[in-house]
Amino acid sequence: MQDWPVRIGYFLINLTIVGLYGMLLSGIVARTLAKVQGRIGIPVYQPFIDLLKNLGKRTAVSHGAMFYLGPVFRLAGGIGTLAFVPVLYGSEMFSNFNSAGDLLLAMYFMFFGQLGMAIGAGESGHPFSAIGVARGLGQMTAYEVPFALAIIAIVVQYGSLSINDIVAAQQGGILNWTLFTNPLAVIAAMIAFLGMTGYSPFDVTMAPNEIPIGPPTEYHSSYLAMMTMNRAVFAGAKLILFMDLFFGGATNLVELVIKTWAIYMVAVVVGAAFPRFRVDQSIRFFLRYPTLIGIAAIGYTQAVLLP
Amino acid sequence: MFEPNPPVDLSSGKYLKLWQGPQHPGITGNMSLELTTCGDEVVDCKTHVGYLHRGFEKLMERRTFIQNFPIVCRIAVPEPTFNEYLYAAVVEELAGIQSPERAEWIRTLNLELMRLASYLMWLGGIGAAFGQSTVYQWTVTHRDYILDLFEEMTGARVYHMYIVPGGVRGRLPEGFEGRCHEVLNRVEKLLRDVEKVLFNNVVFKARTKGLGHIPREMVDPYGITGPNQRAAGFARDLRKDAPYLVYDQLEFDLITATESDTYARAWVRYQEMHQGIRMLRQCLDRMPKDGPFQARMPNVLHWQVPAGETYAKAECTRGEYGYYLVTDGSEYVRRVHVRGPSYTHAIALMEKLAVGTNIADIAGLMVSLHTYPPEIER
Amino acid sequence: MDTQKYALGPLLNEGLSAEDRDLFSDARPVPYEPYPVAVVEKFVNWVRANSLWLLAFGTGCGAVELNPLMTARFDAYRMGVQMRPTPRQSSVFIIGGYASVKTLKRIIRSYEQMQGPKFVVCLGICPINGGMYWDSYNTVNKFDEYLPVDLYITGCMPRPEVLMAGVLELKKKIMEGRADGANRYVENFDWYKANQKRVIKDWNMPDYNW
Amino acid sequence: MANPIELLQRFGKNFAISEIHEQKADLTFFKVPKEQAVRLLRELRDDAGYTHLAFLTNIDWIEKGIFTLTYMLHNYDARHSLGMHVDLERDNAEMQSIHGLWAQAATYQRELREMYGIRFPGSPRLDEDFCLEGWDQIPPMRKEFDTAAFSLERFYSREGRGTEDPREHMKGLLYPTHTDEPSSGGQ
Repeated sequence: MQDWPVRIGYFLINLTIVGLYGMLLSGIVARTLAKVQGRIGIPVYQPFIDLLKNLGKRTAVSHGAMFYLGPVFRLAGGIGTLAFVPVLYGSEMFSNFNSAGDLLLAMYFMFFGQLGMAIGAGESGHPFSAIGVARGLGQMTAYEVPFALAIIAIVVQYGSLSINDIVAAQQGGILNWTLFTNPLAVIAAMIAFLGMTGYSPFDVTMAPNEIPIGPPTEYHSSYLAMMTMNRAVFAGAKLILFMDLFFGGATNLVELVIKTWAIYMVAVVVGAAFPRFRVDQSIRFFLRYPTLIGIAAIGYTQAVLLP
Repeated sequence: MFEPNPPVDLSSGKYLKLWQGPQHPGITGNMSLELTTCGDEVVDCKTHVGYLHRGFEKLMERRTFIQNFPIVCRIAVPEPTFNEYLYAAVVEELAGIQSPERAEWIRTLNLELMRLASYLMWLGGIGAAFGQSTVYQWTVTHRDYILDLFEEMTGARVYHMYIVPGGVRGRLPEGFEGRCHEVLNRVEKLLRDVEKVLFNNVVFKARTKGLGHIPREMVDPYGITGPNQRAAGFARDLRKDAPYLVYDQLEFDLITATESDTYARAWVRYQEMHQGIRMLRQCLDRMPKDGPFQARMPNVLHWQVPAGETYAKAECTRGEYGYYLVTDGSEYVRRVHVRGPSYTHAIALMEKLAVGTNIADIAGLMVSLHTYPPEIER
Repeated sequence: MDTQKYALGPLLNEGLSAEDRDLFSDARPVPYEPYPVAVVEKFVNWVRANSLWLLAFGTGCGAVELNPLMTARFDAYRMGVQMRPTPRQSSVFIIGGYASVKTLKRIIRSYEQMQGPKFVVCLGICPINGGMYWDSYNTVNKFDEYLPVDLYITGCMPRPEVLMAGVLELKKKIMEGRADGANRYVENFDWYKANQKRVIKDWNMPDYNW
Repeated sequence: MANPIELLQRFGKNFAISEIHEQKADLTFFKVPKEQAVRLLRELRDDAGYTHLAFLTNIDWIEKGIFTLTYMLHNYDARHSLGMHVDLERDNAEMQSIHGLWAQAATYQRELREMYGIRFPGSPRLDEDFCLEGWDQIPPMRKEFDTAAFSLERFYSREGRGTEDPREHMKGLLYPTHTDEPSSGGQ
């Protein structure tokens, strides 16, 4: 392989592209939701303006060191997830730091950001933050179960923990995608994905009418901007991970954009049409059918795909 | 009867004090709930009102009868016309003025349009409270079409100042009936959509069924009126029981439910919107097209109403809205008391129902009682 | 800027009880200093003007017209306006009509919690001169005695179109750097505080609420 | 269901009911002494079907030196309302609490305590602020409290605000040559 400075340079390029794409995507999504609601909606570049505005805002509040570190951890989680997810298959430049066990690392980082956020938001001392954190962590634990089961199923199926290997195995035609070879795992993972994106019905963490707006209640100015950046990077990384694992990866940027956009739209369309679950209901929901589907996916992989 | 909630020991460290409001998007209007929570469960709730207190009753005592007319509508923002009508009704009753028949029809039309607009806002509110902001966007937009009708009819979107003592302030504009029918058709189509998206939605059902159950025997001791009462199975509606205006000539059904939970209350209100549209169509078709729309009035600048007292009430979207007027024969009101249905719904009832619910359900519960603070504190 | 003005010593926080007093900051607010490079400041002002986050606090009846403003009929989202539920993240405070004394207290707390640069827009005629409630014992008549106001939108009730025009006007003011209410508040801090304490009789909150 | 007048006459055997006045078909007012009021309310609620308390309010008759409480009851079956008046002394007014009969009465009593200074011993949260906060004047709804003077003194208006009396204005406009003569109302 190449030497590290070049790889880090490539990764920074990836990060910029995915970050910008993520920001743009949030603008597009807001516009799509607005269309459902009969509105025109924000300009697509509005998230960039908001980000710059937040960066330029002043702060006069101090809640202690962990409060400042919360968004840093969060951003680290987003960047970390992206670092181990190959963006384009077969491209030297867009392969990031993928290695033999990068799937586990990516999953770990997806957790890590949330935990960092939880500590930071807890430090802010706002009761709504604390409630939001408790809800967020509870819900995350719940949706990680079907997600982990789906991952186990495809790891068993492909016999590898490397995302690159998994993408490689899906090449050569649409029917080689996990979506068609192991649909149960994809269903379980996509339901978990609804929970991850935080749209209705699983937006109880940020529920603006109950606990205005949950963990980031006290975050403002550049901390909020950092979290917005993380949202963009993290959303991009998650989408790319899902695309790599279940929808055959992408070999060029156009394919990447189409596939990730389509995956995101699933969450958006569901989000536009559903009210929100209470946290106990959403935990119960995730631990019921999606978990069963996940277990069935492992059984299906073992019994049907492997022999 | 008043039963205080069990006391909690805040210093034990088991409880968290939480303020919902006044700066909180999940609260109806400008009021606040002081919640004591244990985990996610609410163990005590206290309502705080008075953020919108303007002292209306005091202001009305130092204004003449006609000067009161433009300020009464400002008591309740979502339904100003009920205030106008009731103020006109009590003054007319004590002054012995009979408003002409055409004015009565126009008033009914005005009130029912207002009811529909208020319900649309409420429907959006309950959607938003449970996280369905699409419904909120749809309904508030359609409410705006009704506000357009109001603007055409009265010249104002929100505060109409249209129903004056003695009649109404003007006749209906040319071609109003056609445009009104058009808007009604649109609203009806929207309601069908909302039924699919909201009332048939499994998540909405999961959230609202069983939430905030009001037992039948609690209704009278807590003074619960309106749809909250009808959802508990009481077939009581002032429009049927004590018909005012021309409600005795209109055909409409009384909607009741038995479950008495948030879903039942929402469903009752949803059905009442359909009844409202039915009534509006009858109004438009059967309304007298000519004739006077204002009774002959004394010189309002020297208007002295004979001494007396009376109480008039009307069925507004939230329940029994009433005006109690006492006069002493002078040019000024002696005492006026505004009875808003939220008075008991938002305070005594809410404090009772909130206990034992999840924090996440407080906003939805609050909206499902359809409370509005200005009519509490006035 | 005249630094002498702000070196008036720490805030006393006399409204708080002794044990609460050290929970709150006693530092005086400082004015917003523009960026030294004019172009940067100009760009930042443009960004601020195009991302107006309103605080979702319906303080009076004017709040009822914010619903149509933010929904499909008028859709102020197009202009970069958004509702934010927490004062920390919002930059525009819309005073929805009359302010009763009890609400004024909450308005001041929320306003001071907002992080600068921040702007105040008053809706309706009541905050200007009392309006319909000029003789009410519980509503303030001149709102700008208590908080600095950047823009008044008059009418009762102001229509959503007027609100939109107001938003555009506010944008213009911000871009020209004339919306400096927050700085006026800091510079005349003692005057504003004295006015606030004159009408709020049970002052039981910190003198400046970070 | 008995005619409300007959009903009141029946109750009149045990209670000193006076000043019965039928305002309209479904609304009758009457007066009872302060000591019997709560007992009568309980009997009306339990025996006569007047189960709904619409409101409880107070009228300030400053020239007579009394407060008149009005309890508005409603009977859903008979579709009839009863307005019960109770006179109180204006100074140190005190009345028995009815929060044991209707839950919302506690709120009305809190309001009356704040707005008129009427005491209702035993009523829950009676002394908490209801609408006002940090109020340092006499209760604002009492007739001797002048809200306009207070407002001008505390919240003074912006300079340049003019007030026009509509009566004087219209008189000048319509009858520029008219001279005042003592007439009361009418055209």
